[in-house]
Amino acid sequence: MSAAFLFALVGVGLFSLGLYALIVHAHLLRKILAINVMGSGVFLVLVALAKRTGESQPDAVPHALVITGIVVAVSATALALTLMLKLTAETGRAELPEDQGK
Amino acid sequence: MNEDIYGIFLLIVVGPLLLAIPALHSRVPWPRHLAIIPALLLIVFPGDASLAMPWFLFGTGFAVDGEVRWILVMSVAVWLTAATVAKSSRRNPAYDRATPFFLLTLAGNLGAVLATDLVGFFSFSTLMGYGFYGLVVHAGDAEARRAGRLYLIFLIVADLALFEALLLAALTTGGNLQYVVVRQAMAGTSSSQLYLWMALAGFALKAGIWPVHLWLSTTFKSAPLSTTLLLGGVPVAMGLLGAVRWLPFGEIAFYVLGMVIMVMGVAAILYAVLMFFMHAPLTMFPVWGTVAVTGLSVMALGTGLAHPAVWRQYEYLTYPFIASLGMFLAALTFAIGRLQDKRQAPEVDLQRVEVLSPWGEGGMGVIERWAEDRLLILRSLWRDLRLKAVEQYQRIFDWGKPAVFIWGWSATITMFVFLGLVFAWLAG
Amino acid sequence: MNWDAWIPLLVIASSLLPGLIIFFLAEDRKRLRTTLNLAGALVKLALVCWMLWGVYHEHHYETRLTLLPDLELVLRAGPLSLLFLTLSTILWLVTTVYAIGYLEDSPHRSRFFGFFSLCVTATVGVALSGNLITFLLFYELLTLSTYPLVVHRGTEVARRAGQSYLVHTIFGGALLLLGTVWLYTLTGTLEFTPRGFLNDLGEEHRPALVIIFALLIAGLGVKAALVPLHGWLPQAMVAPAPVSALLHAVAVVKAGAFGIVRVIYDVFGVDFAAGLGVTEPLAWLAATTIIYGSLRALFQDDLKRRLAFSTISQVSYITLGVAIAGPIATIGGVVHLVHQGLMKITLFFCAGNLAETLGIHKVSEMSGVGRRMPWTMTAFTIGAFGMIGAPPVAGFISKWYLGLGALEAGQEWVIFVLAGSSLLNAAYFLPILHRAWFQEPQDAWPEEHHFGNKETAWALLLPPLVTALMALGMGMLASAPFSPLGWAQFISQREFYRP
Amino acid sequence: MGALLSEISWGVVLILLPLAGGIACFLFPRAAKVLGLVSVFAVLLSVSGLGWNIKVNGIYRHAIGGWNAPLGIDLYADGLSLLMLAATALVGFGISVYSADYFEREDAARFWPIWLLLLAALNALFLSADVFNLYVTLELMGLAAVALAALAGGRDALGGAMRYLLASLLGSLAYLFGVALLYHGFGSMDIAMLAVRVEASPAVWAALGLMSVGLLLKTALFPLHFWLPPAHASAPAPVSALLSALVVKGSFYILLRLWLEIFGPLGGGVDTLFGLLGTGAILWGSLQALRQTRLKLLVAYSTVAQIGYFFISFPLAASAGVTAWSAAAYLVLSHALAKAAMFLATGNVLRFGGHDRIADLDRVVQRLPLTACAFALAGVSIMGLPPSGGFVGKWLLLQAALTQDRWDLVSVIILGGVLAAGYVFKVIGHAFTLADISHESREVPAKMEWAALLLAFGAILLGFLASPVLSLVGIGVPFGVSEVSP
Amino acid sequence: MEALTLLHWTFDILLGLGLLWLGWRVLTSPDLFNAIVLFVAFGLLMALAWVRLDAPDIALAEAAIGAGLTGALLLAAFAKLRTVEKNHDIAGQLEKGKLENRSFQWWPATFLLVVAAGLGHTVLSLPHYATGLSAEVSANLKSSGVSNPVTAVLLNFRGYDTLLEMVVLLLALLGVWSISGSALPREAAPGPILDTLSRLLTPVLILVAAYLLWVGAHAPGGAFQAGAVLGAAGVLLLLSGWRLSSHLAGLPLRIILVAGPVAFVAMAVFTMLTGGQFLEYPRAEAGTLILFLETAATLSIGTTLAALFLGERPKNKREYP
Repeated sequence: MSAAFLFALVGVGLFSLGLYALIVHAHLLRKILAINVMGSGVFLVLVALAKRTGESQPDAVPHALVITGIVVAVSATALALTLMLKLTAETGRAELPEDQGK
Repeated sequence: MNEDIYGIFLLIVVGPLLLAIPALHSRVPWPRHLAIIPALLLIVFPGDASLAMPWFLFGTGFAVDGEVRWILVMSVAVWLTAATVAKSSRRNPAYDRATPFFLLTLAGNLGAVLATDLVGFFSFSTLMGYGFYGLVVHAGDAEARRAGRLYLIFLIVADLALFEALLLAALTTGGNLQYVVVRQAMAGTSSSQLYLWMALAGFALKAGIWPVHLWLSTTFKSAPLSTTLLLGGVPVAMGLLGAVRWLPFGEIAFYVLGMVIMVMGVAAILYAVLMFFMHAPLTMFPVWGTVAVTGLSVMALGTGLAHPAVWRQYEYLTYPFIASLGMFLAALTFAIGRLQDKRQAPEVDLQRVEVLSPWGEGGMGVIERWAEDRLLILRSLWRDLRLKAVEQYQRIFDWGKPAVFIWGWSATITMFVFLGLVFAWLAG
Repeated sequence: MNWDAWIPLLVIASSLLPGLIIFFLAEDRKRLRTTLNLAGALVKLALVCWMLWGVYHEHHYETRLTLLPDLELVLRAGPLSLLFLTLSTILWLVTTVYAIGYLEDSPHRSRFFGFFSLCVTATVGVALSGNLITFLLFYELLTLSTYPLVVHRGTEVARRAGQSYLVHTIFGGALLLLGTVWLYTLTGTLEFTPRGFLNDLGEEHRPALVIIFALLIAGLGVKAALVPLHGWLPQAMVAPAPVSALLHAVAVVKAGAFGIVRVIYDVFGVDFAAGLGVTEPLAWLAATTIIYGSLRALFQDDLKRRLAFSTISQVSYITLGVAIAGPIATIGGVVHLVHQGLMKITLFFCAGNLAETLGIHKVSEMSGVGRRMPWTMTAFTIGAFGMIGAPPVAGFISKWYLGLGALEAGQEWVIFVLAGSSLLNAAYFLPILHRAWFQEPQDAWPEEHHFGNKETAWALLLPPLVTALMALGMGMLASAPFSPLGWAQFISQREFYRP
Repeated sequence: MGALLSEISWGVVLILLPLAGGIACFLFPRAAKVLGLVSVFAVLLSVSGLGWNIKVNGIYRHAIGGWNAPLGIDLYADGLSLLMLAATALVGFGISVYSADYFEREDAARFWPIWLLLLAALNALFLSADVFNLYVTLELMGLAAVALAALAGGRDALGGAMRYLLASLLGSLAYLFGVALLYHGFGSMDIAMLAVRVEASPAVWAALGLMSVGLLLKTALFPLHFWLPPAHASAPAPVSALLSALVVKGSFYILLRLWLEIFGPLGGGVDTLFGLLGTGAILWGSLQALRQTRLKLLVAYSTVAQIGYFFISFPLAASAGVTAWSAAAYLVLSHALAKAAMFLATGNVLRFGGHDRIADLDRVVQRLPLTACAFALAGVSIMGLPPSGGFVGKWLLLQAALTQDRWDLVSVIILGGVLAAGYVFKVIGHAFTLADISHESREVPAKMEWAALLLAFGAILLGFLASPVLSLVGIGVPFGVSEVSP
Repeated sequence: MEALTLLHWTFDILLGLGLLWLGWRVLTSPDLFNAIVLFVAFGLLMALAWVRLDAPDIALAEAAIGAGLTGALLLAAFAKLRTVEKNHDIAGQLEKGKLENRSFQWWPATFLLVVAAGLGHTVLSLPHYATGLSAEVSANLKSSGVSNPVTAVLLNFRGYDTLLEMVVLLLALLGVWSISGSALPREAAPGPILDTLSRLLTPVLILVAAYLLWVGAHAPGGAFQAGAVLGAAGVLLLLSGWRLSSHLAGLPLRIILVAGPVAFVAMAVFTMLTGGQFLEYPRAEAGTLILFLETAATLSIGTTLAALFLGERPKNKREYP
C-alpha cells in the first residue's frame, strides 16, 4: 500500500459517489456537480497510479492526459450549465422533463 | 379427295360457330338454315373422306363414312325441322337470343358425329350440351330455369364421368384416342371395367336414360317446340352413338355390367309405361316415349356387353338403328308438339300481337282472347277431373320440385360413391 | 461483346426505365405516358420473342452480377423462365391497354403506372431469376411494388386490404428468407439446377431439408394463396380492376406458384423432394385449397370476391400439378400457369368492364347484362368455361394433364379433387352466366356510362376479347408447336425429366 | 496521379480539412454554407484518396509528430476504418446538401461550424489508434452532437439535449476510467500494443466492463437507450440524421475496434450479454416504434432497434467471425444511409405540414412524392428486404447464425425484420389515404427532397455492391482470418 | 525518515478522507449554494492532492480551472438559475432543490458499493511498480524542445491530443453560444471595490499568465495554466462590468478565439509541407515552435474561458442585425 494506491482508491470512491449522486438526484445542477466529482475521481486514479515508477519522478504521460481531461471537463460543464439554464427558462424547473423516456 | 372436302368439313363445324356471332345481332337472314347447308352437302357428297387435325386439342380428326352418314342424315333432318319450326314463330323476340345457342348446339352435334376420336367427341358433345342448356332456358320463365339447372347438373356430372373415362383411356393407350385404338386397348386392360362404368354412366346421364332421366321430363314441360323436338331426338341418339363408339362392344364380355344394364333397360320401359298411364298430359307423352325407347336401346347395349357374340352378329345394324331411333323420337315429339302448339298458340301469339302490333288488329285480338279464355277454362276443368289417386301414385315417382333437387344431388353423390368403390376395387 | 448476356437485363430494363420515368411525369402528360408504357411493353415482347426462338435452338441468355461475395444475381432465360416471362409480357401489354382505358381521368395515374411497371419488372425478374437469391430479391420487390397498387384507391377499406396484404407477404417473405439462408449455409449454392442441387447432401440433413422445404413453401404459399395463407387475396379486391387482373392472373399469385415450381424442380429436384416425402403433403394442401377456395366462392355475391376465391382455388392447380411429382402432371401444372393467367385476367377485365360501364359489382346485379354488353359477356363466358374445364378452352388442357398425371403417378384421389372442383366451379360460374344471358335486365343499371353506340370503350373491350380468344386458341391449338402446352412439354423434357 | 494520391497523407487531410472548414465557418458566418459544402465535398474526395491509398498500399499508418506508438499517437486506417469514413463522408455530404436549404442565415451560422467540427471529430475517431485519443474524439463528438441536438431550442429539444449530454459525459468518464486501468495495467495506449500485451486480469475485465458500459451508453444499446429517442426526435431533421446515422456509430466503432483487437480474444461471456442486449434492443425498439404516434419518435425508436442488430454479431463472431463482422459492418453502413434518409424525409414532412403526427400525414406525403419515395426506399433497407444494404447485412447475419444453429438469434433477426416492416408501412400506408388537407403547407426545396432520396437510393444500391464493399472492408484483415466457408 | 513517512501517511489519509467527505457533502448538501462553495473547496483540496502526487502541473490547472473557473461558472449559473426560476414564479423552487432527495436510496447505493468494491479490488490488483511510459518520455525529452516532461507530452509527444483539446474548448463555446443565443454587450456599472480590484488585479494576472507560459517549458506551468489565469482575469473584468466593445466583438474576437487551433493547424500543415509527419517539429526549432503554439493556445484558452463565463455571444450589429 502506497500513496499511489491510497489516492487511487479515493478516486474510485469519488467516482462511485458521483455516480450515485448522478442517479439519485433530479436537480440538474447537482447532476453536473456529480459529473465533475466523478471526473475528479477518474483523474485521481490516473495520476495516482502514475506514481508507481519507484522513482521521485512520476510518469508524466498521465499528467498530461489529466490536464487535457480537466479542460474537457470545464468545457462540458460550461455547456451543461448553459443547457440547464435554457431548459429551466423553458420549463421552469431545473430538471429533466419527466415525460420523456426514462 | 381429302383436299376437296377439306373446306366443307371445316365449314360444317366452324360455320355455325361463326354464324353465332352475327346472329347475336340478328344481322344474317336465315342463320339456322344457313348453318345446316354444309352438312347437307356432306350427305350428298359421295364417298368417304377423312381429315386429320393434329393441331386441334390433342390432335383429332373428322371423318365421313357409311356409318357416320346415317347419323348425319338423321341430324340434318332433325335440325332442319327444328330450324323451320323455330322460324315459324318469328315474332317471338326470344328467337334471336336462341339462335346463337341453336347454332352452338348444332356445331356441337355435327362435330361429335364427325369426330374420329374420343376427345373430339367429348369436346363437341360438351359444346352441344351447353348449347342445349341455352336453348332450354332461353324462354326465361321459372320453370325453364329449373329445368335448365337440372339439365346442367346432369350434364356436368356426365362430363366428369366421361372425362374420367377419357383419362383412363389416354393412360392406357398412351395418348392415342382414336375410337378403334381405344376400343382395342380397353378390351384387354385391368382398368377397362372402370372405363366402362364411367363411360356408360356418362352417356346414360347425357342421353337421359332411366333412372337419370329426370331432366328430360322437366325440360319438356317448359321448352318451346323447336327445342323439345331436338331434345327428343338428338341427345338420345348422341348418347347411344357415344356409347357405341367408346365402348369395346363385341370385344369384351362383361357379364355383370351387361346384366345390370339390361335390368335398367327393362325397368326404364316399365317405368315409362307406368308413367304414361298415370301422368296423362299429352305434352309428356314424348318423354315417356323417349324413356321407353331408350330403355330398349339400353337393353340392347346390355346384351351386347353381356354376350359379345350377339353384338357382333347385329353390329351392322347399330348405326341405322341409332339414326332411326333419333328420327323416330324427334318425329314423335314434333307431332305431339304441333298438337300442343295448336292449342297453345293463341295464348302466346295473342299477347305478342298486342304488344308488337301497334297498327290495330284489335278486332281479331279480342276474338282470339275470348277463345283463349274459354280454352283456359276447359283446361282447368280437365285438370280437375283427374283422379286424386293418380296424383298420389305420381308422387311416388316424381315428387315435383323438391324431387328435382334431391334427384340432382343424389345422382351426383351416387356418382362419387360409385367412383370411389371402383377405385377401391381397382386398387385392391 | 456478347449480346446474349445483355438481353435478360434489357428485358428487365424495358419496364423498369419507363416505370421510373413515368413517376416523374405530370398527371396530364397522358400521351407520353401511354407511349412509354406501350413502347416498353412492345420492346419487351420483341426481346422475349427473340429469346424464345433462341432458347428453342439451345442458345443461352444469362446475365450475372455479383451480389454478395459468393452469390451472384443471375438472370437466365431457360424454357421455364420464358414460359412465365412470355405470359407476363403479353399480359402486361394487354393490361396496360386496359388500364389506360380504365383509369381515364382518375387521379394519381403517374403513380399508378409507375408502380404498375415496377410490378411487371419484378414479375419479369421473378421469371428470369437464375438462383434463389435473385428470386427472393424480385419476389420482395414484387411485394413492395404491388402494395401501392392495392391501396391505390386510398379508402379505408383499401388501406386495410393493403395492411392485410403486407402482413401476409412480409411474413411470408421472412420465412422465405430464412429458408433461403438456411439452405445456403447447408449447400453453399443457390443456383437453380435442373433436377435440383441437393442430391449430394448427406443423409443427416434430411430433417433440416424438410423444414427448409416447409419454410420455402410457406413463404411462397402466401403469394400463391395456399390455404391458410390466402387471407389477403379476397381483401385485395378493392384495388382497381387492372390491378386485380394483374395481381390475380399474372404477377403476385403466379410469382408464388412459379416459385413453388422452381423450388420443387430446380432446388430440391422432384425425385429428391418425393424421396423426402414432402410433395405428398403439399399435394394435399393444394387439394384442400382447391376445394376450399371453390366452396368459399360459391357464397360470394361480390363478383370480384367470387373471382378472387376462384383464383385461390385455381392457382393451387399449379401447385397440385408439381406436387404430384410426375412428368405429365407437371406439364399440367406448368401449363396451367399460363392458362389460368389468361382465363382469370379475362374474367377480371370483364368484371372491371361491368363495374366501369354499368356500375355492377355484384353478381345479383348482373341480370340480363349479356344483352347490354354481349361482347364482354362472351369473353367472360369463355373464361368461365375455361375455369370449369370445359373443352376446348385452355382450362380443359390443364385439367386433362393433371388428371392424367395423377393417374399415371398412382394418385387417384386427385381425380376426386379435380372432379369436385370442376363441379364447384360450375356451381359458382354457371349461375353467373345464366343470370347474365337468360334473365331479364332490371329497370336501370346501378351507374351507367355511355360510350356512343359501343357497349363500352375500345380500350376496355379489346383486352378481354384478346385474352379470351387466346385462352380459346391455346386450348384448341394445344398441339401446335409453340403452344403453351408444347412449351410445357419442352420444359418437362429438357429441364425436369431429362434422363 | 497514382503517385500523388499515395503521396499525400490522406488521413491527416481528413482530420484537418473539416477542422479548418469549421474554423472558417466560425470566422465567416455569412459564408458558412458555401464553406461548409466545399469542405464536406473535399472530405468526400479525400476519403476516396484514402481509399485509393489503402487499396494500393494496404493498411494506412501515420505516426503523428514522428514519435512512434507508445509515446506518440498513431493514425491507423484499415478496411473497417475506411468503411466508417466513407459512410461518414457520404452521409455527411447528403445531409450537408440538405442542410444548405434547411438552415437559413443565423441558424446556418450556428449549424455549419459545429457540424464540421463534428465531422472532424468523427474522422479523427475512425482514424485513431490510441485509446486516450479516442476518448478525446469521443468527447469532441459528444459535445458537438449535444450542441447540434439543442439547436432547435424549445422544451423538448433542450430536455433531450440535456439528457444526451449527461449520458454522453457519463459514458466518456466510464470509458476514461477503462483507459486509466488499461494504461496502468499494460503501459500503453496504442491499441495494437495493448492487443499484444493484454492478458486476462482484473484490470482488463474491469476495463472491459467500464468501457463497454460507457460506449454502450453512447451507442444507446438497450437498456441504455433512454436518452436517444428524446434527443433524436426533437433535434432539427438534419441533426437527427447526423446523430442517428453517424454519431451513434462512432462509439460503436470504438467498441468494435476494442473488441476485435483487445477484448474479443480473451473470451468470456460478454459477447453473449451483448447478444442478449441486442435482442432486447431489436424487440423493444421495434415494439416502441410501432406504438409511436409521431413520425420522428418512430424513426428514433427504429434506430434503437437497429442498433440491436449490430450487437447480434458479437455472440456470432466466436465461430463465424468474418461473416458476422462483415454483417455488422454492412448493417452499420446501410443503416447510416437509410436512417439519414428517413430523418431527412421526416424533416421534409415536418416542414411541409408543420407536424409529424402519423395519423394525419395523409396529403403531406402525397404531395411530396419524392420524400415518400425516399422514406419507402430507406424503409426497404431498414426492413432488410432485398435489394438493399440492410438485406445484405441481414443475410450475412442469418448465415452466421444458421451455421451455428443459433435459432434464438435467427428468430430475433427475422422477427425484427417483420416488426420493422410493421412500423415502416404504418407510415407508408398514409401515403395513399384520401383524407382532406388539414394544414397550411410550406414549400419544400427540391434539394431537400433529392438529398433524402439519393441517400435512400444509396442504401438500396448497397444491396448490389456487397462484393466490392466487403473486399474493401477486408483490407488489413480487421475481422481476423476467414473461417472455412460452407 | 520514519517520522516523515508516518507524517506523510497521516496527511495522505486525512487528505483522502477529506476529499471523500467533501465530495459527499458537495453531492448531498441540502443547499445548492453551499454545494457549489463546497465544490470549490473540494477543488482546492484536489489541488493539494495533486501536489502530494508530485503533479504540480495538474495542481496548477486544477486550482485555476477545476476549482476557480468551474466554481465561477457554477456560481454564475446558480445566480442566473435563481433569476430564471423567479421569473417562472415558482416560489420555493430552490428550497425544493435544497430538500430534494434527501432520503437515502438503497438500491443504487448497494449497487455502487459493489461497483466501488470491484473497482477498488481491480486497482489494488495492479502491479505495484510500473514505469508506464516514463522511460520513453525521459529518453526523448531532449529532442522534444522542452525540459518539462508534462509540457513535452502535451505539446509534442501527444500534441495531437492537445490540438483536439483546443477544438473541444472551441466547440464548447460554439455550443454555448448556439444555445444561449446572442446579446448586445452591455456595460454594467461595477461596484467600487470590484472595480478597483479588477483594475489592480488584471495586469497582475496577465503577467502571471505570461510567466506561467514561459516557465512551462522547463517547470510546472504551460499553456493551459496560463490560459486559465488569463481566463480568470477575463472573468474578473466581466464581473466588474467590463464588456468588449461591439466592434471588437465580431471577427477580431473570433480570430483570437480560434488562434490556438489555427496555430496548430498551421503548424500541422507547415510540418507536413516541410516533409515531416503531422506535427513533427524540426528538432532544432522545436522549443520555439512550441512556445509559439503555446502563446496562441494561451490566448485562445483564456478568451474562450472568459467567453464561456459570459455565456451569450457578444452581438455584433454589423453581422447580425
